[in-house]
Amino acid sequence: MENIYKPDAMEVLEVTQETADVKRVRIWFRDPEKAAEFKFNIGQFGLYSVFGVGESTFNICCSNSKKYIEFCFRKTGRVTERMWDVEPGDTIGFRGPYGNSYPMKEWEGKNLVFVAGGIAMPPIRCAIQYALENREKYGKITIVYGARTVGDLVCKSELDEWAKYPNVDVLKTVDPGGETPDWDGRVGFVPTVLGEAGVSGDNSVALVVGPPIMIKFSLPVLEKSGFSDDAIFTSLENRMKCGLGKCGRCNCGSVYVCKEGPVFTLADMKELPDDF
Amino acid sequence: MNPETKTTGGFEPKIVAFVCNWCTYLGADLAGTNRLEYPANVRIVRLPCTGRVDFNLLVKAFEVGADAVLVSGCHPGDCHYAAGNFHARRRWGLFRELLDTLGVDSRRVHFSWISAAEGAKFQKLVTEIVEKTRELGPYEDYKAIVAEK
Amino acid sequence: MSQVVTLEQLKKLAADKLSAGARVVAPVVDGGLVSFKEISDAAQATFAPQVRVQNSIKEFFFPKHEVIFTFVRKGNDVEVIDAPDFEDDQIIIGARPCDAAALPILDPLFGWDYQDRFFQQRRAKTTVVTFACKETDAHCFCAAVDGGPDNQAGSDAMLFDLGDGSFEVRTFTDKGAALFAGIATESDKTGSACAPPTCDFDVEKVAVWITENFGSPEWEKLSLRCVGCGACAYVCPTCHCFDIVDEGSYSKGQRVKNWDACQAGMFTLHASGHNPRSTQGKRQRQRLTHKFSIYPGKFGPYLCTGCGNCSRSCGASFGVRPALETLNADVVQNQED
Amino acid sequence: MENQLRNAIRKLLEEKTVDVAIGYGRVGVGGAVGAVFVTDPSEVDRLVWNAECRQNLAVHLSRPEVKALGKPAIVVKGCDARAVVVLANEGQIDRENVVVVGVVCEGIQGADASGVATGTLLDKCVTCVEHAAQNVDILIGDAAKAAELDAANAPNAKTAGKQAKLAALLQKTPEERFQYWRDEFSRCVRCHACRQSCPLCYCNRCVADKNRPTRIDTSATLKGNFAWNILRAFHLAGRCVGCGACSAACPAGIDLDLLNLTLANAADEQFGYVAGKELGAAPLIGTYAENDKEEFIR
Repeated sequence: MENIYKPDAMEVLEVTQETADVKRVRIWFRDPEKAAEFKFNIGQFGLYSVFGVGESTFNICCSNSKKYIEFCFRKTGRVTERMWDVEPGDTIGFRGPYGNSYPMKEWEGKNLVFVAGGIAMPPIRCAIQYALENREKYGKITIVYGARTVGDLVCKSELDEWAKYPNVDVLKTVDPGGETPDWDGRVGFVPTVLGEAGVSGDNSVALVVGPPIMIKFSLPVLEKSGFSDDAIFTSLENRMKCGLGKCGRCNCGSVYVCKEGPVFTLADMKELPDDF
Repeated sequence: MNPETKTTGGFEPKIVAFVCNWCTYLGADLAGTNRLEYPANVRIVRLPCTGRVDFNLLVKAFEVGADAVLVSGCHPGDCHYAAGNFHARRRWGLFRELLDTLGVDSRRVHFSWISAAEGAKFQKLVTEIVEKTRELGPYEDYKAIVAEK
Repeated sequence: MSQVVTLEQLKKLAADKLSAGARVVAPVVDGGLVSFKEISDAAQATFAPQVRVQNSIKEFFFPKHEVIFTFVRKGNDVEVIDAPDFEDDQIIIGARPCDAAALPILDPLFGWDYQDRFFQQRRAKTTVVTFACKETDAHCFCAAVDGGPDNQAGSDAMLFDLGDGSFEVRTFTDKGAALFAGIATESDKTGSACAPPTCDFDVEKVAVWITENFGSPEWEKLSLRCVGCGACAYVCPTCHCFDIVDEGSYSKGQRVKNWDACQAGMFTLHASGHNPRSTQGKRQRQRLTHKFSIYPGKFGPYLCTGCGNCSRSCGASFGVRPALETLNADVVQNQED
Repeated sequence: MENQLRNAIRKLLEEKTVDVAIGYGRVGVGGAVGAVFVTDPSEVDRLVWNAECRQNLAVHLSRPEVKALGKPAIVVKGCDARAVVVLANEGQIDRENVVVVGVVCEGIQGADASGVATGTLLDKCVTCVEHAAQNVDILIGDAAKAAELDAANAPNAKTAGKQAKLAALLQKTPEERFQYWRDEFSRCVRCHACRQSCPLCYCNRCVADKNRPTRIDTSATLKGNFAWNILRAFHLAGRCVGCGACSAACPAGIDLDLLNLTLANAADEQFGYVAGKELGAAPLIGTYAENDKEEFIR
């Protein structure tokens, strides 16, 4: 019988330092058979491990058209501290994909509004990549991304690439005081910039991921622009150990973030008890 | 596996010595520069001061396979940090009693004061501890609890 | 006609199974302490109905510590070596009905969509023989949560103490029947269990309150005396939360699954420092909500067999029964008044 | 005495000297005694005092949920009172900001596995010479009676009860002792109930919960269990007041306080130090004397 807790050995293909404490790692299966079988949906997550140190949960932050998967992490704990030192050629563990995903299919034909703050860009990046790879299937794409300072923005170079696509608006911003002399983006908080973006809820969906305070102030802006609760999506995180709906950590009331999440609509969220 | 194991074929005790940077470590160093030979069974862990030697390290040493441990630092009054060894002394006095109640073999836990000038004392003590531990044999009791799943 | 075995036959059964290489688990009495333990000699066991046991039989299906896999680093690569399958036969003789009842409750959790082979293999290889209870104590409340002193759930066979050194055997499954085939003899004696424990609260009503009052200040009030020790979860036959940790070194080691408890402050602590369950009230709420709302909502049964282990082992005179009683008295009754 | 206690607490609450009184009440299964938190003077009748008041309530003084209720009054027995003293000496509570209500305790009864009182005194009570709680703000009960009981126990204080159990253990060979603890610790499930119930294990994050690096294995293996129980006991060296809350909380029935007793005896014999005896005393570990014994050091 299969061991659901046993990760696959993955080769580290590429490591990109995004900020002073955030790295993006590209990995792929060492076992070609596993590689051939592997599929995931946009928005799902995995458990990544440094053997001998432990496991951590991160979203798969690239689109699913590639022969690799990517994840981003911030150096904050036992596992990520050790993960910081991995180099191309090293082996790390991966199991997944787990959880639900963004309804990319349902979103076809709609305008997409992506709102992200700080380290929360990666869980949105996979959807942006996917939408841009399938550019003809989606309407106007608006990306509002902000961080405390210029140095805290992740995927910085990609922002400019994305802006080159037709009918894509990229509004990058940093909090007041976080700008540098050569900063070519905006200065202001994400909700403010979102308000200035002039998005409309008409035939649109929004995906908002970021710190609670950013989400809190972005929601009224979206609501004012005509987004219904069903059209606003987010991706939650909670401490997880198994990712399989067993270990008992990640639930908000009766909802297991690892199984029924991590993707929730605002309508779902309003039903959730305050346990996250 | 250390080379002695191959040459003697018999049991070679592993001794972990937690020593302070300022006295015993220099004492051991002096033993070396004076060509005073002592058994290679001792693994030295250098710490700033015996006051820094957390008792948990002794437990850890047994967990990883030590057959005996030695904690050694400056003579009373000689501490580089004025009183680290005084604090250590008080703790050890109590810790030994706990180990005794637990039935941890007290013949495998050693304490000493060895100054930077006492290379010969270091040589003599380490040799004695190694010989004594060799007689006691491997610390099977502790190895057994580590091995048990 | 009933089937009967003598105590001597039971001891011999245990001895025979041991010599056949099976693992045998039975109650072991040491002074005032009764534990379910794997025995190496039938003489170690006390084959008699027990009420107050310090552990539950959970650990023989879901051990307190289990290696999931080992690994060895080889250059840049890592070889991951799967844990061995559980292949031994295991016989538990003398569980309480409330211990055994936890097994079918836990089945869906470990076999929800992802199949936890560690639990399932043990479950498949184990035969559970229970003793029908001869007494209850003030902590027992099995009858309130769909159980009882002769509840069959999870038992392959049940023994009824006849008081004369023999037991009536009732078998409920093929495994149970196979175990006693050729041993039990026909008799006209029949045994019976004691009367079910009494409870003056309606679990269903309390469960409704629990489901509907997530935000109630009552939770903090209820939980003030809880020191968050988590002993309740460790002795509980149904609590199944676990931790996954790596042990060993960077070059060689193992990943293990260890029991954990939702009452520990660290349980849900994020790396960022944020903790969704930051107070004991929230943690007790999680425990009771999980048992009486979340789990039944997902899988049907309450995550509780009414065994009373939690309140027996609680240093603060707390536990599920007192919690349900308090909620019943303080809020459910008030609602009705 | 129970009425005296209630009246004293009522007065404290009515006069707003304290915001909450931490005392004993019948809260558990079948009226088992546990902690109650009385904030309203009209509810003081929930408080009880009897021979089943086993728990050491001082553990609640450092809990954030209880601190949030405001300035506390706390009901303590003689043994518990010493825990309050240690908390004050270690800067964990502002002694001026806690009203300590001591009781004269004539001994606490043991309980069987169902929590029913056995009628025999707990081991710790047999050697108790602090029937009247010391260093308290208010003492409830007959101090003369307490002195009588103290005098009766004094001759056996070092030999009876738990001391006798420890002595019996120390009679065995080291190998037998090791085997004894091996058997005991094999039942340990690492719930850390011993730590949580201990009034003096107040660290925000215990070393057992630290994982950068992992100091001791979190697994409930013999290796991890030995490391944990050694660590727990020794972190209480010169601090443990012998209330027995750890042993009482242990779901696996391990006699943890034997380890603490060993250390308490050693503190007394080697340094003449009794934890929690004196308000303002310096901690045993954390101070030293130049002539501390060192015959074991070579």
